[in-house]
Amino acid sequence: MAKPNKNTLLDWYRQMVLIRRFEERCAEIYQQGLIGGFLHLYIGQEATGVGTVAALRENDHIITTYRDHGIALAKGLDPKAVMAEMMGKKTGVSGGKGGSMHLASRDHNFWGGHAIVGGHLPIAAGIALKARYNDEDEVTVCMMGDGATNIGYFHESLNLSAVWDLPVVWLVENNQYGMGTAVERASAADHMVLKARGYQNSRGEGIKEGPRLDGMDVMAVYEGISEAIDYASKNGPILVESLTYRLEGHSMGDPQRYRTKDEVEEYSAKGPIGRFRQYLTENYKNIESDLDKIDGDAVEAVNEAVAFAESSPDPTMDDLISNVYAD
Amino acid sequence: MAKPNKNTLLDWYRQMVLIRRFEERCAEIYQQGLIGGFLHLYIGQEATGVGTVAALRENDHIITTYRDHGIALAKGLDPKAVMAEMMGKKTGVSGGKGGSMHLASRDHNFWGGHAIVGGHLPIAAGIALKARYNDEDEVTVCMMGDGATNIGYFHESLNLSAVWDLPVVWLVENNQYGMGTAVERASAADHMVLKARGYQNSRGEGIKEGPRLDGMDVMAVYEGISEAIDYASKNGPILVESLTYRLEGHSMGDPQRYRTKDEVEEYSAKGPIGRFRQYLTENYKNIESDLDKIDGDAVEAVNEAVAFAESSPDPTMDDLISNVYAD
Amino acid sequence: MADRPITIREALSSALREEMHRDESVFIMGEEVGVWGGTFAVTRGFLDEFGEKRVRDTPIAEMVIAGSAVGAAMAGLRPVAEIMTINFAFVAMDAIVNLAAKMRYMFDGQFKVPLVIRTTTGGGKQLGATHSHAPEVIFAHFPGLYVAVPGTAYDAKGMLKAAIRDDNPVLFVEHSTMLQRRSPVPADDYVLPIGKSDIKRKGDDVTIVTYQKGLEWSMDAAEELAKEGIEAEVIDLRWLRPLDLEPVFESFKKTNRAVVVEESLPMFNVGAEVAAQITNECFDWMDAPVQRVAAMDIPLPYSREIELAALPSPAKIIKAVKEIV
Amino acid sequence: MADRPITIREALSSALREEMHRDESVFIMGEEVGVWGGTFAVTRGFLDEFGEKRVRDTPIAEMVIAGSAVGAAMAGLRPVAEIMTINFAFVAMDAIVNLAAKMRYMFDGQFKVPLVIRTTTGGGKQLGATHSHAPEVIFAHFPGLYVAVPGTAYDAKGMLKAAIRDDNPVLFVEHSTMLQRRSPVPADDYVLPIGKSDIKRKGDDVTIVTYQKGLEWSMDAAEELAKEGIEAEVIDLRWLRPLDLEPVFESFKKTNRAVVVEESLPMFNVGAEVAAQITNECFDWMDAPVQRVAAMDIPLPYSREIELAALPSPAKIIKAVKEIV
Ligand SMILES: Cc1ncc(C[n+]2csc(CCOP(=O)(O)OP(=O)(O)O)c2C)c(N)n1
Ligand SMILES: Cc1ncc(C[n+]2csc(CCOP(=O)(O)OP(=O)(O)O)c2C)c(N)n1
Ligand SMILES: [Mg+2]
Ligand SMILES: [Mg+2]
Repeated sequence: MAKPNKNTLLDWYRQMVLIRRFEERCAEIYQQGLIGGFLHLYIGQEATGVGTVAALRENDHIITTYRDHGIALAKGLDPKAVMAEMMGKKTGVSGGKGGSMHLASRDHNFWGGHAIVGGHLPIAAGIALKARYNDEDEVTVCMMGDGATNIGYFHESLNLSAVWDLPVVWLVENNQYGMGTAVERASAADHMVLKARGYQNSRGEGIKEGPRLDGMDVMAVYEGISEAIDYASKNGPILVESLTYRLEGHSMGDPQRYRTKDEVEEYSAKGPIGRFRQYLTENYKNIESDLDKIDGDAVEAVNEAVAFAESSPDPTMDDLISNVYAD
Repeated sequence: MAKPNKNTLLDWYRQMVLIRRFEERCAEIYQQGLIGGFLHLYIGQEATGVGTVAALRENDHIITTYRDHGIALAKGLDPKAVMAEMMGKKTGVSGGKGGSMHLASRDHNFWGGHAIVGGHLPIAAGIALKARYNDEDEVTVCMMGDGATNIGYFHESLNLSAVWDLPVVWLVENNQYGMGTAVERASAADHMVLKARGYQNSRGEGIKEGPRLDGMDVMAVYEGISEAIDYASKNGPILVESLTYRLEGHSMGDPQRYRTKDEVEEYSAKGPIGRFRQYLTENYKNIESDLDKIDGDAVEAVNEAVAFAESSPDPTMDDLISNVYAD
Repeated sequence: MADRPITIREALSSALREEMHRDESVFIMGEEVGVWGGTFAVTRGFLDEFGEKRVRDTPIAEMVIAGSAVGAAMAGLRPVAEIMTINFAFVAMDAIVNLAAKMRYMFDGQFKVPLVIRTTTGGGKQLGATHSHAPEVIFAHFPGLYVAVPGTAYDAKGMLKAAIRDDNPVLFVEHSTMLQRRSPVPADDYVLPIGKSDIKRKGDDVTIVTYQKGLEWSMDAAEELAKEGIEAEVIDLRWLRPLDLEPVFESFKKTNRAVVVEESLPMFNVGAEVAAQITNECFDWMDAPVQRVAAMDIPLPYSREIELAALPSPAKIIKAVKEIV
Repeated sequence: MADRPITIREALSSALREEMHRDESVFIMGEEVGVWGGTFAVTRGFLDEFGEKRVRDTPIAEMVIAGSAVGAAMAGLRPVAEIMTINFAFVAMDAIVNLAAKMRYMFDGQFKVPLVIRTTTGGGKQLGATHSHAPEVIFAHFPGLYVAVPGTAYDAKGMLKAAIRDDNPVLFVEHSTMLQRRSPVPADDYVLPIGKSDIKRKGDDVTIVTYQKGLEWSMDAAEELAKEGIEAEVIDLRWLRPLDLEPVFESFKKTNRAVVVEESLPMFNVGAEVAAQITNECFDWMDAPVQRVAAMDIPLPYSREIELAALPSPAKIIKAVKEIV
């Protein structure tokens, strides 16, 4: 694991701010009807996405849920093409056919954006199987929500990854709720990493019980995931948890009856971006102007993305019927 | 838990011998074409079934897999009606519509005989939910094979039982293979009870990790399951394992390429019936004649069962279309 | 008391509420049914009214939601289990097809399964391919199950009550884009029969057979057609199983032409079955083959205009009608 | 080399073996495919021949069998995943319908899914309600997937090779009671086109449209009918998706009558679709409505005689033919 230098840290800051500004704008234009379907914001969870993506080695793979904007942007997908996808434009990363929940870029080893809870876990196992099959040192990081750990897909995928010794980092992004259901109301295990214990044999082999990372601290996430990737590359599957918090509703229009304003505010004060900014200003002299520039650039980039998306064409009737099958 | 007296022990012996003779005969008449479909023998595993059923309290429930003859007979279903079901007769316990894999008797709180691996686990959870809902002290014992612990149903059912605190004894009958697949080739956890650990919280609450019972010893099973039922009744779900061995093929016609003759013979020598007989003769004077009589009676009962079944009528065209729906 | 227009959502809520008051063994389980109040707000307030015992939030675990509801039903309760959307019913397909639908037959009547699985169907909401199904028809393929597809508030309430009171498993499909639709509903308790279709509009020129979202499109199309002097008889199937085609045959013998309209995919769908049966029963009355209007044969895309283009519409129905009238 | 009669089992085995030799990225995964040699002995000897890397036993976990095969296919391998019987495909329904079939479209062609899911279908083996389905049709409902239903050794081999070489997900359905059927197969490599039906018997009096087990029943029925001077043309669909009805329409325009025969349940099935399409395309050539022969509308029971009574048979086909000829 390379220790991040100042430029790297600034880049993480840039990514986190970009994600935040991008999503705030998404929320706005969703209200205006420019984005349709469901919109699941990542606000509050940016440190997990950015720290995780930063930890990926060149040929590693990442796959996640419908709460995917942060991963897409951190992975370096063009915000223009991401925004265009949000707006259902032909220039979108998935040609306007996927939408907010189905961002992906094969070229970036970013395998999507999947909206059936747990459905992408076996996909991750399959990608990892390819690496094992071809004897390639590629780790697949599979992100999922806390709620997803209760579905059958989780069990079958984790077990298979142990039995076949697949290089996967199973990363539970524990934002404390699955929709309106608090973790302990849905899951026997309150700490997600405890679930690794069901996939270990009497000699302690199997899925490694990884750390519970502070998901509000991008550096902690980076370190923890870097180590996990290293572990997976050398030893096989590992289960890691990132403790975070979703500051917005589950998706747009969530009445949020399941939690108090106080709770949200408390976490809001501990938000990953402010915290990281403070760390940077405390540790690097005169960094403020860099940070301010990044802040400004992010707004700029989002403006450009929106302008690009707005002026992009819609998919055509030809697009409607293309790519059902490969020819 | 009541300590079993001599009569009780003799009754267990009777049940085990009855099951063995019954199934040996089934294997014979299967070859003659009198039984159709799949036939999964319980031979070698009788101690688990008999000990478990003996531990049930009056209003407790039991449900199992397609390997269900032993449970049916131990539960006191009439061997005649069981054999008639095997032969697809109208007088069978399921009217000839279920067959070997789908024995059941609602009157006995024996909920079947289920052939989709793992499919009956949520059923067990539902039966236990009824008890919880109505505040009744009824425990549901759900038997399953080692192979079944790897399917999604297992995960979802065990988790729900913990979250809803359902009175279930999850009993894995570990006969060391799922069809031809040895436990460790399919399951990350080699000891089935270890799987409970994935359903416990950081305070150790959740599914209780129960014992690994000697499934070749009917008394050990009786004790272990009695305690487990007591636990479940007072505290909630518990996972228990019974270590046993399937002396015959997975079902009729299994070429058994996955194990050696030696292995089978070794276990055969440790078989549950011979071992229990030896225990009884060593501990009770002059019991031989009782045992011999039981042996003879079992053959008799099986003969009667076959005769009854053979002379029973087939289901009619009216039966064919009845009970698709309740009216 | 006079009938009062209420929404389908209200109709569903009141059916559930009334049945829960009537029968202690009726309870609700599913994702977000409790604290959240139901993803589509159908069970809002229920947790407070009935408590945690009877309004049970579940993990995201459709196999055990459906499967444990089957077990609870076998054991004597009357669960109303919710699968948030029918897209997630594929995960529970085995529990629905192999557990719910077979349990009674396989054990020759020893068990009954008084179970309702409520779910929501439909595309057209820009949710992308995995979240935009209207695949009721594949569930209706299997005997042992009933499949309800109400299209009005009145039907929704009376059919849901029927489903809850019946001793068989019912897949009760609600359309997620129609919950705000209003129609008059009696204040008094009423229960509709299971497996009865309903003539929603009288007409002599063509028979339109449809259900749910198709009903809406068809009624709109019928209004348009009427302006041109074509009077369509619109028959709402209401249930895909049992499938009641008697009124369809009767209507066809009068109109001699039919169009089947559904939101489902175009192959192996409801239209195929209805067309085949009409042809069989009414061959001598046929002036033209039965036309079928359904979604295009593709997964649904996210982008709004093309998604809508892939779905049926009043215009497509009108076109189909005009091809045979 | 001359064609040589081999069994469907041998045809499948040799197709798999040849494709695995041809392409390193082809591998097999599923329950009991390795040590056991395949539940139906199709992969017997494969583990020794190809090793554990390419012949992979899995846990009993159909969701991840199908789902991880999708992932491996997306990533560049060519998995042949086995779901032991189609009865267990319900457990994997989401993986098949939402993962395999949608992955390409939803991301607008970024991924391809060169995946074959082999499975076995069919009742009539006294396995009871949960284990006796022939529900191919519900999978064929969904675009994005191909569904193969071969009925002869020749077809099985050529179609399986086609499925393995194609870049799309194929549900490859074999009939568990037909594996011993023999027909002549060339020794040389051959690949059949995807989505082409095949005329298995020529005749001028009636068109029988069918597949798989239905093919067997239909050929038997046709022989009987021929004795009475009725010559049936038997068309084997071979694929339910893509569904190739051109030869059916052509045949119908000659015979003016058709019967669709399938093992599937009677409602919302293949017969419905074929009948509807024939009526639509060949209305002016119709002498009688298309007849449908399928299983009875019940779960299948265990007991032998009543189970067989519930299934189609040559006698039922003959009866259906005679109703319209
Ligand atoms: C199989 C399935 N069931 C239900 C849903 C509906 N659903 C979408 S997101 C969600 C909550 C997931 O919670 P969690 O896994 O914690 O992820 P988070 O949204 O918190 O990131 C639910 C229930 C779904 N998409 N798929
Ligand atoms: C969902 C599902 N997948 C596969 C099968 C086929 N099958 C029947 S029994 C069996 C092995 C089960 O092994 P285990 O759970 O250990 O039980 P045992 O047979 O050893 O008693 C398999 C794979 C099935 N019935 N259901
Ligand atoms: Mg969450
Ligand atoms: Mg076993």
